[in-house]
Amino acid sequence: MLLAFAQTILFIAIAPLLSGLISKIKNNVRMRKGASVFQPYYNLIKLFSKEEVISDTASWIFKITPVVVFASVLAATILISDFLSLNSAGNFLALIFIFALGRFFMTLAALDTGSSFGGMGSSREMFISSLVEPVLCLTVFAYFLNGHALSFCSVISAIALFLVTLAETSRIPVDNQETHLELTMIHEAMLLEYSGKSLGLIELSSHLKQMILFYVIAWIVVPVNFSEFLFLGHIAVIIAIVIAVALVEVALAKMRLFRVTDFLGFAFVLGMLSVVCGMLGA
Amino acid sequence: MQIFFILAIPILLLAITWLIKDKKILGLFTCLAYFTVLALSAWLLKEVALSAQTKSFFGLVYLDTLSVFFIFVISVIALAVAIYSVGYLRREEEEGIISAKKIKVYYLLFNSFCLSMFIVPAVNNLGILWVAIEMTTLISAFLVGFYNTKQSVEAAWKYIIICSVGIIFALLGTILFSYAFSISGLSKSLNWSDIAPVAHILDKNILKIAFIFILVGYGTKAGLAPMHTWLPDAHSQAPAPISALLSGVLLKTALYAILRFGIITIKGVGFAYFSKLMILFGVLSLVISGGFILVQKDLKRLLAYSSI
Amino acid sequence: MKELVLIGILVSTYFMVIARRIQALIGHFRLQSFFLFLATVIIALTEKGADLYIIAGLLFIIKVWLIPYLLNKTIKRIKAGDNIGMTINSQLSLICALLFTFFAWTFSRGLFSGTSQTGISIIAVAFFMVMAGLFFMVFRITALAQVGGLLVMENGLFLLASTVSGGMPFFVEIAIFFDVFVSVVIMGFFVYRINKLFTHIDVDKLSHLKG
Amino acid sequence: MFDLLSLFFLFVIFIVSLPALIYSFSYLKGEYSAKQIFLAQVLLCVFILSMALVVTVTNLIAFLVSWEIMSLVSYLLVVSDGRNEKSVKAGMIYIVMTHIGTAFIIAAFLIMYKYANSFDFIVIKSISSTIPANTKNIIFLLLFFGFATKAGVVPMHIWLPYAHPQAPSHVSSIMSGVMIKTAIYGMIRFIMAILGVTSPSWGILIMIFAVISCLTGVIYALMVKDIKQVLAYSSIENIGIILLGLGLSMVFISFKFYYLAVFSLIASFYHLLNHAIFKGLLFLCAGGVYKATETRNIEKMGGLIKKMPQTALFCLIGAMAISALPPLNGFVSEWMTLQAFFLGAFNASGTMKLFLGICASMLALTGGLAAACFVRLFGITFLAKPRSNHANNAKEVSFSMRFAMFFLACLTIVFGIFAAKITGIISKIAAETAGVDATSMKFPFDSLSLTRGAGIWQISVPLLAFMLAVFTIAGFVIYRMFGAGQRIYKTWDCGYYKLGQRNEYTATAFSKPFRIAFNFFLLPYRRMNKIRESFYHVKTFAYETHTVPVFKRYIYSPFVIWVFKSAKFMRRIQPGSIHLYLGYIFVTLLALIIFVHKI
Repeated sequence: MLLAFAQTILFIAIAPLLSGLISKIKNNVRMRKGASVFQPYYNLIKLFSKEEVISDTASWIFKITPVVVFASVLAATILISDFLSLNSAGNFLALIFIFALGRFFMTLAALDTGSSFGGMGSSREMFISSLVEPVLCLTVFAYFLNGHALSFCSVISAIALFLVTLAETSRIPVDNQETHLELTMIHEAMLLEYSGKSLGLIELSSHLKQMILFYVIAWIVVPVNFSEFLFLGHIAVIIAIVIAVALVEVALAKMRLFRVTDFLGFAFVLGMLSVVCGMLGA
Repeated sequence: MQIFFILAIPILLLAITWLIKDKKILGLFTCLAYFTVLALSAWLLKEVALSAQTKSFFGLVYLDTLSVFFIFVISVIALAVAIYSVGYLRREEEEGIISAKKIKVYYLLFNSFCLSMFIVPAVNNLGILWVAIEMTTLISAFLVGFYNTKQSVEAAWKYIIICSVGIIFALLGTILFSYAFSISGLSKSLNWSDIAPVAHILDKNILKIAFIFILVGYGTKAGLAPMHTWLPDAHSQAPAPISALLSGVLLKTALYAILRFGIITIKGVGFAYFSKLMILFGVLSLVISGGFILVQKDLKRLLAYSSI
Repeated sequence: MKELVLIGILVSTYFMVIARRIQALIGHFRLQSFFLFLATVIIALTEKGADLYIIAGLLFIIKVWLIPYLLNKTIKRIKAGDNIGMTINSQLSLICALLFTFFAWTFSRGLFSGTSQTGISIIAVAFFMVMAGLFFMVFRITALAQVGGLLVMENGLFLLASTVSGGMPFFVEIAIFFDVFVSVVIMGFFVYRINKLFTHIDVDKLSHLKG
Repeated sequence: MFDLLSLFFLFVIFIVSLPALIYSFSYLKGEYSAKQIFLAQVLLCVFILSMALVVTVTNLIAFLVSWEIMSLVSYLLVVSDGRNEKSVKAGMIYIVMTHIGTAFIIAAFLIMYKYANSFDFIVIKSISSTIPANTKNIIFLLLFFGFATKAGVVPMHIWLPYAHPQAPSHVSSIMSGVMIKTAIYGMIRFIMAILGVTSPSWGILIMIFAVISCLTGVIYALMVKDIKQVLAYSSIENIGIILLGLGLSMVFISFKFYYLAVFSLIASFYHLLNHAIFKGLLFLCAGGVYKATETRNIEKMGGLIKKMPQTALFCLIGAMAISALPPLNGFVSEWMTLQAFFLGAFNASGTMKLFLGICASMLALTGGLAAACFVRLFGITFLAKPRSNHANNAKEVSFSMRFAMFFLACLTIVFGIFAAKITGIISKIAAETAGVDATSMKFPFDSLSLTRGAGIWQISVPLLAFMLAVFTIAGFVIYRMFGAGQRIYKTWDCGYYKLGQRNEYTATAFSKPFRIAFNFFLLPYRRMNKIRESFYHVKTFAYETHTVPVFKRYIYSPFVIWVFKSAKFMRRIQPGSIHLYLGYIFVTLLALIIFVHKI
């Protein structure tokens, strides 16, 4: 129990570091110095000390959403920690549903303020997440079929999951994190109305969510249990994923929203492929 | 014994309508008469149906549960129509559609129509059965043509021609039946009570052909599908109470005749033959009338097709 | 002797089929009924049944004298022209009649294989008369032709009844005669009414009730 | 017959009817006269009674009679406010479709009667093994299509989105909460209990129809603007999920994996129970909103959460439950159905694995779309600024309506958290219907997740709920500790113009990405015209879009037109010429004589 608790604290600590690392690598690749790796931490600290502005049309849902999102992400970290390990299908599935809870409240809060940015962000977020769910389910299916061994099937499901994480954590090909141009932002549009500590909480949860997804990919690829202290393999895979994400962000441009269906369709086909391999015992 | 009163009352009514001038008393009298007829037939039904014994009086009248049931049905509808036509005729007269004299003609025809319909289930001899059905057709032809408009005369003409052709085929069937009965060596008689118990020894081939003629003949009267063409015209042009009586009871009496011959054919040729023919005509009637009902605008024609 | 009468009936029916005027139709009907009367008399002689004589006499009174008289009276009264209105010209209807005879003959030979040769031919003629009656009703336009058709079918049946089972029970025969007479009277009445309302008696114009 | 299956369905019927009855007292008070209210109440009681009868009766004839009463009474309830023409049309479609369904059922009963020549369930059950295989398939197909029409499975779902919105809300909550379930009861009773499942093809057929109805239901739910039609379409989707579980258990029974069959049956029953509860709740909330704003079009509503806080809360709980969010009951049953798929795939052979995989992913897709649909429904109706003055001066509904909603909301939470004990009871029911003795089987109720590796803690609903509660409090504490106070100000309007309620996202806008993504199925129609003052200035801009009702347009309308055309063609049989009529008689006579020896 205690180990699991220590893990969650560790995850919370490392999560912002990952995003900082990704932006650092991106800037280096673009031959720019860029902000320091710990920039996300500074942002969070600043946000938690600032005053919060709440719109008059917002209802109590707007106020409780940051808390609910944070709670759901924390529950997810507990889920993937050693306390409830991932190798049972129930836990893996519960992960998908917990993310759905966080997203549900986030989209409601976006609609609550009555601005068209919020509406646009929530509609697109729901659109993408509903296309993501089958792929997630397929990867869980393949993983569960294939068992906890490194094989061709688990590699393909890891790639499918990687594409899905790009969509989930609003990375470049699907959605641009940094921009505030209303046409391109999805995840950002929902947070637009937030400020101060609620924005801080939500930023922290999105970092954490990103961390969890990277860890899940690592979990599928490296078939070792967290507690055997061989999790160095996990860290290596996570760093590889970070580099991969940064490179993807630099190389590709944001796709038109309705090309995302083909992008996630491709991920779905990969998932199917992994299920077929799992079935044939490859 | 009650059967004589049931038959006597309409004859009595015929005489009365000839004498009485005043419409109200006439209407009252008819309703009372048919009420007693209903009571008598109910009593007869109880007596014959429950005790399941057949009554036959000197060879001519033969009553078993089937015919008593039909008599009861006819008397119920006849009473209802009698009551209804009192008010109906008064309204018609007020609107000047028919003259006072016409009401007397109406009652004459109505009573003779009911008389002939009562005879059909009562009679034992198949020839007389044919004659009774022929009588119902002729009288109801007048009733259909009661309003003397172009449409009603046309409907009456079609009714009388098609039904007469049908009934002639029925007569042909009856003759074939009697032929089959006579060549089987027994005495020459057309009484149903003689033919029915001995039906199994009759020649199968002739029975089959004979039953086809009966089915087509009385089927025209009963409005079975390909021969139903007169029914919508006759029912839509006849006055309302009469078309109620027509489609309510007249079709059933024709069916009664088919049933009578059907029993003989079942004993003679076996059940499969009878049931296949019935199913064939039944399905045909359903399909054709179903099609018409969907697109029918005229209410009375709709009801006529639904009775098919 | 019986064959001669039979041929007479057959020929009179052919005459009726090719008749163009109603007067001719009724005349031939009268001839046919007369031959029928002769046939019943012959059967009465062979069967020695007293009631057959009465039936023959009744047949003579009703079918040879009374009904034709009535029809002629209605024709005079309705003054609707004498043409019978043929949808099929007489040559073609004659061919149809021949076809019907052949069909009736094969049918009765198939069905009544038991009886004697003359019996079969009588039954064949009876069936032919029934079909000819139906032919009149389907392919002739005036209402009176239809009444004629009915009467021919009636005669056919009477012939069939008297030869096949030695005649129906006496009481039934009388009832059928009376019935035929009443139906002719009623049809005459309706023809008169149609003529008054429609000023013509062409049945195929009577088609307002559709669908 | 009071075996467990009937008792379970009786429980489902009464658990939804009770709050609906309470709800109806104040709901009808408004626009109906006293006499009409009394009549509506009587009809409601007869309706509930007939449903109870359908579920407990043991004889085919009695089943048909109560089935007919149920359909007719529900027809009367649908057309109860006969004033507007739409409800009469909806009633007409409803009555025609139900009777087509009943015709199929009667045909199946007749065939069963032929073999058993008795109407009693037990006798039919005893001889069901003697029925030859292909007749059994025919009976199955007839029964399935008959009950599927009533349950609203996709090709025959056409009446549901018309009938439910027209009925008064408490009636449509019972109808879509419970009446559809009686059709599912029929399927279970006749196909599983009496006929006995022999070939896996039955289960696969049901699952295919279930997946199609899931997807179609949820996509149309996203497109429709009328609040009750959204709920009606989502009932089609949930029926799909229930049938998915049912089909799965049938497949497992035919493969002789009894453990899995009972597990998926539990999932299907539990989802059936949950759907009855939260769909009833949502319809009652919809009724409350309709009463307050006199309109059912969600684009005219908005900002109701400030005017009707309690109805909004209950509707939120309902929406969370139906989009399967963790602590509530919707999540539990969908989670169990998915797990049933995984376990099935583990045991099943070859292509079956792939098929189960596809079904599981389609189920997940439906879950995602359902979440989107109910975010849209809740967000557009309750949040942001009111879009019409009706919505502006909406008031909270009366106490009895709120109490009914409160009762059902508590049920959703209770059935969510204490899922373990409830599935214990349902496992007995499922075992008995599947005809398997489940005493030997141990379902890990406490953990609700079945794993290969033993000894590792599995997540279970109470544990999950507890964790969420703890972390929410932790989050709240963090939220309270930091920060420098709050300031209330206008929503961000890019700084230069006043943000009105016309800037808000409407329901059609929200569903635009889905309409484009699924345009191969929805065939959206779009028309825009700009009235320009000058080349540069657009005076007015009209935008109109709607999706093509595919089933109605391409299956039902052509069929109806064909029927009427053939009926008109039939009229030519009667052209009025007497010669033709006589010809008919002669031809029938001739035909009969020629074919006499064939008959």
